[in-house]
Amino acid sequence: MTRLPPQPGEVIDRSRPVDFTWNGRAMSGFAGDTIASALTAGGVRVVSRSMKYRRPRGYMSNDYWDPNGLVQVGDDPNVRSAHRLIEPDMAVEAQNVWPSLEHDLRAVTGLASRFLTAGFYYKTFMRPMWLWPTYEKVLSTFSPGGRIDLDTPHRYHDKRYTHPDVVVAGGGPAGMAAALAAAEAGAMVLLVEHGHRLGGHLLWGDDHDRTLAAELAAAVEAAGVEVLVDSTVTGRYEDNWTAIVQRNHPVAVERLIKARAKILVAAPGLIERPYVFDGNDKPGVMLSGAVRRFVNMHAVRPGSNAVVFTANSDGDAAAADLKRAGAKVTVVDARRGEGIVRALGGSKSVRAVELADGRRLDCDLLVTAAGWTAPTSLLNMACDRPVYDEATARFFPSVPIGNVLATGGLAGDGSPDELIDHARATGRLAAARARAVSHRLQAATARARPVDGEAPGWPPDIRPALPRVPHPALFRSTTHGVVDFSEDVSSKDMVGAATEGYDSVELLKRYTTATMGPSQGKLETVNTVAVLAEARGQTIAEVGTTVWRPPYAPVTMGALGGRLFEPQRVSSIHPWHQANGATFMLAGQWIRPDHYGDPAGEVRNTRQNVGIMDVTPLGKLDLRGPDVPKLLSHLYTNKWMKLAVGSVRYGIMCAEDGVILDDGVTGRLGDQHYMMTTTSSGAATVWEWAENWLQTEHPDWRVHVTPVTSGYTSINVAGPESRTLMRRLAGDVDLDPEAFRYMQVRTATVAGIRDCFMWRIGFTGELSFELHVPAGHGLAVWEALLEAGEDLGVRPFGVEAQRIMRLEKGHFIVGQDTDGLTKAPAVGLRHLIKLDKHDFAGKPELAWALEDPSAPVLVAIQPTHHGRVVPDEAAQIVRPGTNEIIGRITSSRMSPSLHRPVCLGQVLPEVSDPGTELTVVMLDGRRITARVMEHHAHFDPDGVRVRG
Amino acid sequence: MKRRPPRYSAARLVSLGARKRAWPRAWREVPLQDSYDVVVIGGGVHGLATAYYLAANHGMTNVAVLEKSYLGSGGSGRNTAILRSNYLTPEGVVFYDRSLELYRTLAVDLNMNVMFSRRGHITLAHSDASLRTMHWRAEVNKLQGVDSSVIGPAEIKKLAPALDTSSHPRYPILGALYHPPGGIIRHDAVVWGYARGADALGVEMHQKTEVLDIMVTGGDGPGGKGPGGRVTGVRTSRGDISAPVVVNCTAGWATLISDMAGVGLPISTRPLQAAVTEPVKVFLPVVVVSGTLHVYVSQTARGELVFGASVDPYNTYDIRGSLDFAEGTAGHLLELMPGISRMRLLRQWAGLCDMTPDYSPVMGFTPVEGFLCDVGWGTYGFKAGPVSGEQMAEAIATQRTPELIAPFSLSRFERDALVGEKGAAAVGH
Amino acid sequence: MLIVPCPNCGPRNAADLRYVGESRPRPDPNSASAKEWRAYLYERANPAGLLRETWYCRSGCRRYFTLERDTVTNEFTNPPTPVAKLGKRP
Amino acid sequence: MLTSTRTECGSVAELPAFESPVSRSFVSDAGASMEPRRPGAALTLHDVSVTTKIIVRAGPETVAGHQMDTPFGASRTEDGALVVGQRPDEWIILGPAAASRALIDGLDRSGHVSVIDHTHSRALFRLTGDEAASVLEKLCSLDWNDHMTPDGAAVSASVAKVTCDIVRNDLDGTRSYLISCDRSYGQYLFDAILDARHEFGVGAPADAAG
Ligand SMILES: Cc1cc2nc3c(=O)[nH]c(=O)nc-3n(C[C@H](O)[C@H](O)[C@H](O)COP(=O)(O)OP(=O)(O)OC[C@H]3O[C@@H](n4cnc5c(N)ncnc54)[C@H](O)[C@@H]3O)c2cc1C
Ligand SMILES: NC(=O)c1ccc[n+]([C@@H]2O[C@H](COP(=O)([O-])OP(=O)(O)OC[C@H]3O[C@@H](n4cnc5c(N)ncnc54)[C@H](O)[C@@H]3O)[C@@H](O)[C@H]2O)c1
Ligand SMILES: Cc1cc2nc3c(=O)[nH]c(=O)nc-3n(C[C@H](O)[C@H](O)[C@H](O)COP(=O)(O)O)c2cc1C
Ligand SMILES: [Zn+2]
Repeated sequence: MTRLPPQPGEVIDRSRPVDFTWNGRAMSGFAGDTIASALTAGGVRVVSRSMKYRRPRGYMSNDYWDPNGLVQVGDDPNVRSAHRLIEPDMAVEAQNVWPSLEHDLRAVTGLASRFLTAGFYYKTFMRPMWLWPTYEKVLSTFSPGGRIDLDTPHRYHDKRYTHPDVVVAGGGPAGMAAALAAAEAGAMVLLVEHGHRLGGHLLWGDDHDRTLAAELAAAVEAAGVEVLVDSTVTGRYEDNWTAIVQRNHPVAVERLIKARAKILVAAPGLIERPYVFDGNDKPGVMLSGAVRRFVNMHAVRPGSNAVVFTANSDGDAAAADLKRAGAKVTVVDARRGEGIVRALGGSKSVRAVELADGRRLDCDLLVTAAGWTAPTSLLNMACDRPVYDEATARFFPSVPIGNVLATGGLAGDGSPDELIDHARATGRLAAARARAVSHRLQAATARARPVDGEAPGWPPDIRPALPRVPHPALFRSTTHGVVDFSEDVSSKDMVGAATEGYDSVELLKRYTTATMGPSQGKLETVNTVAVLAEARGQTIAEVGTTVWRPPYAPVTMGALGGRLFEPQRVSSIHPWHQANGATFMLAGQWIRPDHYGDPAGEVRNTRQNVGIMDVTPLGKLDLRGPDVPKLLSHLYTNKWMKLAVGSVRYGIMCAEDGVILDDGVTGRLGDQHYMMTTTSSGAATVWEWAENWLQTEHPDWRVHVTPVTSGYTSINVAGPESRTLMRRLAGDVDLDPEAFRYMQVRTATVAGIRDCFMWRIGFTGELSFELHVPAGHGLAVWEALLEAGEDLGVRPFGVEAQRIMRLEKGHFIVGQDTDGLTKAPAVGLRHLIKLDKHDFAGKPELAWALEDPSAPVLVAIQPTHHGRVVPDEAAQIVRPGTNEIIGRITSSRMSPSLHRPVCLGQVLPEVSDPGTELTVVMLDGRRITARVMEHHAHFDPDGVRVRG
Repeated sequence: MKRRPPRYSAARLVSLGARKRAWPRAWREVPLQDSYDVVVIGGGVHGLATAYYLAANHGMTNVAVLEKSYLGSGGSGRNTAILRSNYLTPEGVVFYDRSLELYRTLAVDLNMNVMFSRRGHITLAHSDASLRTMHWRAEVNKLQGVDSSVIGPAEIKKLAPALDTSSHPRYPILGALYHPPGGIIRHDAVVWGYARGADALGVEMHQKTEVLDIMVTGGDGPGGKGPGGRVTGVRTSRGDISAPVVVNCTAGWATLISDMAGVGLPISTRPLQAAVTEPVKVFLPVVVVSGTLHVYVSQTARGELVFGASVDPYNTYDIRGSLDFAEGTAGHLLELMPGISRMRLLRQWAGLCDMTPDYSPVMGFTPVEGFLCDVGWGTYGFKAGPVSGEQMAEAIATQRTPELIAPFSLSRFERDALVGEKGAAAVGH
Repeated sequence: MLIVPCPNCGPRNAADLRYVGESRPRPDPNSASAKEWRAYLYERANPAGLLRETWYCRSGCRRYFTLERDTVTNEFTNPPTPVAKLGKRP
Repeated sequence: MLTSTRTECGSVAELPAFESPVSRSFVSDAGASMEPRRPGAALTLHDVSVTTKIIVRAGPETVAGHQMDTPFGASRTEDGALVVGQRPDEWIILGPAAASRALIDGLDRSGHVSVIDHTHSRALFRLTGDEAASVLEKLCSLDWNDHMTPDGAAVSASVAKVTCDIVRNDLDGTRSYLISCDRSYGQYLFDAILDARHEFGVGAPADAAG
């Protein structure tokens, strides 16, 4: 047991013991313990094994970044055990071990480490080629992470946007002081701390440090700063779009906060850097900060016989902490030229250390305090490139970026007072700049409150720079050791890679995978660069670093995905469809009835009696103004200047490249009032297309386009009895065939509902009325139709029945029978392209396309003597006896009306003549013959029914 | 000038290791000459493969590859490394299939294990319309002899148990296009393998050498550039080089290079983003793509999920990633595989893509004599590296356009003879 | 996320808009040669630097407008003054 | 034989009644407007789709344009109707249910002016309470702070990925927003707002899988 008596700064609650398990073994700790502190208190030393060589590893940095501390907690893999607090009954397991932590059989690779240099896998396993898949499987058993449970649900996550004036990343003394000063200057401030409480490194400091932390935290709270702990600023994106992950939300598992920070203050402090030497990854080799956190925050003594190799006051403080905790301590002081050469001992623990002067000291704990790495990543995400400072042996942010400011350890050193002064100045500057940004935003925003006064100027940065305390440049001893602990890359590997030519930092990274593991270089970047610089005989500044990229700390997919916003659209009749056995299909965002159990029956009923279909998703644009005909003429390929009131016309729209964009009918409801319909999926596109022409090329045309798609519930009433049915409900309209003819439109009162309109058109090929009812009454009219037509045999039909009927009639569907290259002449409606109009979208291409003899054309196709074999949609049409593709079936169905398969297809012009025999390759490989038909319409080619 | 490549093998790994000897350099660092027979601009897979095949297949070794940054710093070092040949148009299918064939033996040919994992590739269909496109692709593929078929949810579940194939999700999985020969590869190893192979045959690689201008005489445009002109060399950040043949293999930067020669391109530069999660034990044995949800994902042998989306919504040469990408893609992946919600995103990045209107490349000769392009690779060009290199090398060596790349000529835009891969995109979603 | 300065609404997230693309003048459809027309359809300047481009304020004012942006830094030059701000307030 | 599934909302003088786009609520079957459960968490969401909505599109040169007298981004009340400057040269008038005729007849339609009854095209919800802005913050990326979106402000934006027109229209000093979307999204949006509201002490979270 290494738990110490109560320590003045401990964060554990000894009155609340917590039981959990470690690899199935019962363990206990106290509330406030991290998994790491509880395990260490329980005497556990080895917590994981290294990725490649399976070497036993213990805690090294004892913080979120500890590369050795990743564990599995229940279904949660790669949990940072030095950050995650223990909870009752938590099941913690070592990961990356096989079969167990104590006896990892793959540790044999460790013996072979001399041969398994970085990139060894690129040099082996090539022959014989057929064995590679087996090698691959073996290699993949070395994958280092935990495991996921495929049944884990995506739990309740959440997101929030916020627009604070200042976001402060880091709740150490600097961050707190900056937040405080900014709030005092009137800014709305969000302070985000990665750890479980405010205080930063003061939390594991002395009494004076902790008092300072408590005072600052209280002041921050009092100043109205919004504080988030156990939360991380994970990224800074364009225009200060700042990502924050909040892990302690009361309702959501995790919450992603997207803050549009006017100013971002980075105060992430510094990260302690490991030292490279032989044996530096043995359990018991630790950083000074790790020791201080164990002792001072969790009252755990990580060893009893310590050697402390120190180059700075933190190492000295760690030595003092250990002494106070009752350990035997020997100090090796780098500032006096002393050094360590290698750690000795068994694989499971350090037992001794060899010093530069040849001495050998026994120990069970080897502490290093060799310097700091500046986590400049948030600034780098704002395009700043860090510059190396020889004197302090660390990188600093370079060019100050206007809306991102750095303070605290990132910006320099100094006494607590100096640091807090700098941070306060930073907070004030942030507040002043935020005011300037805010003023600009408000002044430019239409809906905002009018601004007071002149726009404030951009406050200059006149903060005095922080001092920089020189620090010895300690990266590697005279021996080689591990540089990247999570990737198991040694300095020797790196030297080897550089010799092979992977001698720029980017190539070295990719070849050795150094800095590519879970800590993303926070511990290892500078050592990597230093080793490379040494190998190349260059300076660290010349070598430079790799690029830091988001996220600052790994973020769960759940938090990023959040709740999925996947909008769905339904018509007013939807509840009826649900209650009456519809099978639904998704059409973009729309949920539509595909059928009500028997699509073929729905077809038959519609052809024999009368069917009704909910066609609400049909795009509807209300067009008003004197220049609507000009707009129509421009959008459609045919003519529109002379459409009479009460008439409806069909048209095709093409893009500027002549490719079919959409089709539909437009009717004239009044003198300057038209209604356009588009395909269901084309509604938004066509609207924006129309606006584009009106706003950019023809701002002089007076037209108002208003989308009214769901303002009307649209119902297609089709079949021989449709007129009889409509007569019963729309008594105010003369429905006689002569009075209301095919391709005409009427406004009507239907079932008592005013302001409906209907037109006589028929995608199904039947006598039909397309009713458009103000949507708030759509369901009522639908039900009225069913009631009034019961004796006529009225039944609903769905999308599938409609697809069958339109195919029987040979109507094409944009996007199914046409594709991204299909131009208007190809679909057989050449007469709808009017080149004598002055201008319309795609005109030149259509002129050329009309002359193009090579483009595929759309034809109706029927299989010849394979009566009931329905060609598959997408079946290819080939030149007989070859695999040369000369067409394809685009639509195909068994026709319930004709009792034979009917198709549409695209074929090369040379095989498009009626009667041409085609070879269709079925999906199962069979080849059948089919014939090009004379008309697109397989059924009622003369259109007798539809005109009836 | 021919050198023998240092042999890579397990035996040598052991023998060098036992003698504690270092491996020789993978490629040399040599001084920049003032003239070459061919200058290739761009040290990505296309540039390097072109140089390699010029030397290997045609004995042209006085060739320099100029790279402004480090080898593979462009799309070649940033891509999700998915290889497949199940395209939609016959011309696309045969072209990419040739590339896969070259990839199949690349490890042996280059004596470098590029770790081509032919694990199978599935493209999910969430609607009738996309299922129809899958069938269409499968049929075209089969007719070109490519292994490709449409499978149903039960089979999908067997291939990738992590996928939610129930009928509950917002985007139900109705079926998938299954392409067994597709897979992933170690993209960096491909780049290094070609560099090492080319170097061994005498080609020179010059990193940190930026092309600043292209010298052209006799053209219609300003400064004698443009159509009708002839290339004489390039100006670089390290001096001028004369060369009768200059090849543009700069993907995202293609327009900037072509502008130097006075050749207009139908290209827009857009970033494409990708991300990688922390590793977990392997659970996803195939590559999964959903066009509707704009995601593709695979799990590396190291256990990380590598995934990507579609290109960013506006043109830019800036490659900072966006949060929208991370959020959107994670959301869509969770839609497909709810079980990965506890995995953690480790890093995100972006690369530049040279998008063309018809999702097909621009390859071969241009109106400027001696100036060739191998660009327009958009979001899909890594898989085409080997075949492009092979065909471009042939074009340079023979001065004729090989049949395989004829459909991808720059002149198709003026003729409006676009390649129908756009058709798939238009129908697919 | 990029902020796009809509001349009507003010600064908006790029996700609220649709990027239409490089602004290119439309040749006269009645006299353009195939070469000119197809250059209009397909050719792009694609500069690394200042680009004149069109955006559509899809979720906001629903207006098309043209802006100039540096495609290397993504900074908009001379954000336009919002037209509607000139209107009076109640 | 056929199940009636109508969910009438509001009592309009016309017959049959106007059917709301919101037909169900996962919080309870009692109806579409929910009162808070937690005492003090005054946060209500009401389905007011029955409200009359008139679009007026008119250029600055028209009489109607002047009649509106409300700049883009702002709103004002007149005779019990709310006039909203929703887009440049485009206004939405929100009035009591079944008042469309009266509202339309009061407008001068000379010149190039379009007046469209949009009542049936849009779902309309009112979200009221001190924490209403916090609810919106979870669904919409705009800045809802007072200086950026004061009482009376009108804006269009994406809410839970649906484009909505939003007017801040405080009630007796309590924050309140009128949120309207295309009618077909009504049910989806209503559910999304309810779900977002849940952490403030009301309602139950939607199915985690959403
Ligand atoms: C995120 C992402 C995912 C992708 N996923 C896939 C995938 O799964 N499968 C697939 O097949 N493809 C994929 N791609 C596309 C693929 O990466 C590219 O198409 C391909 O790598 C292009 O290779 P390249 O050699 O032509 O260009 P690059 O690799 O981009 O090389 C161009 C080189 O030119 C250099 N250069 C530029 N200008 C100059 C100059 N003036 N002087 C000297 N050098 C210059 C650049 O530095 C660069 O190194 C993806 C791309 C990205 C960005
Ligand atoms: N960190 C140490 O252990 C340490 C040791 C000795 C001296 N110092 C000195 O103390 C001063 C540092 O004070 P400080 O306030 O700058 O640093 P600090 O280390 O005290 O506090 C920084 C805090 O920021 C948090 N943080 C980092 N990145 C974050 C992110 N992206 N999101 C949210 N939180 C994040 C960290 O968890 C930490 O609590 C410097 O002078 C430094 O030299 C620090
Ligand atoms: C297929 C693939 C896998 C990657 N895996 C990792 C990884 O495991 N860890 C990591 O840090 N980066 C990984 N990266 C990303 C690189 O670190 C780097 O971000 C990318 O090559 C772009 O370079 P840049 O970030 O330096 O611009 C991977 C990249 C690719 C293309
Ligand atoms: Zn706008």
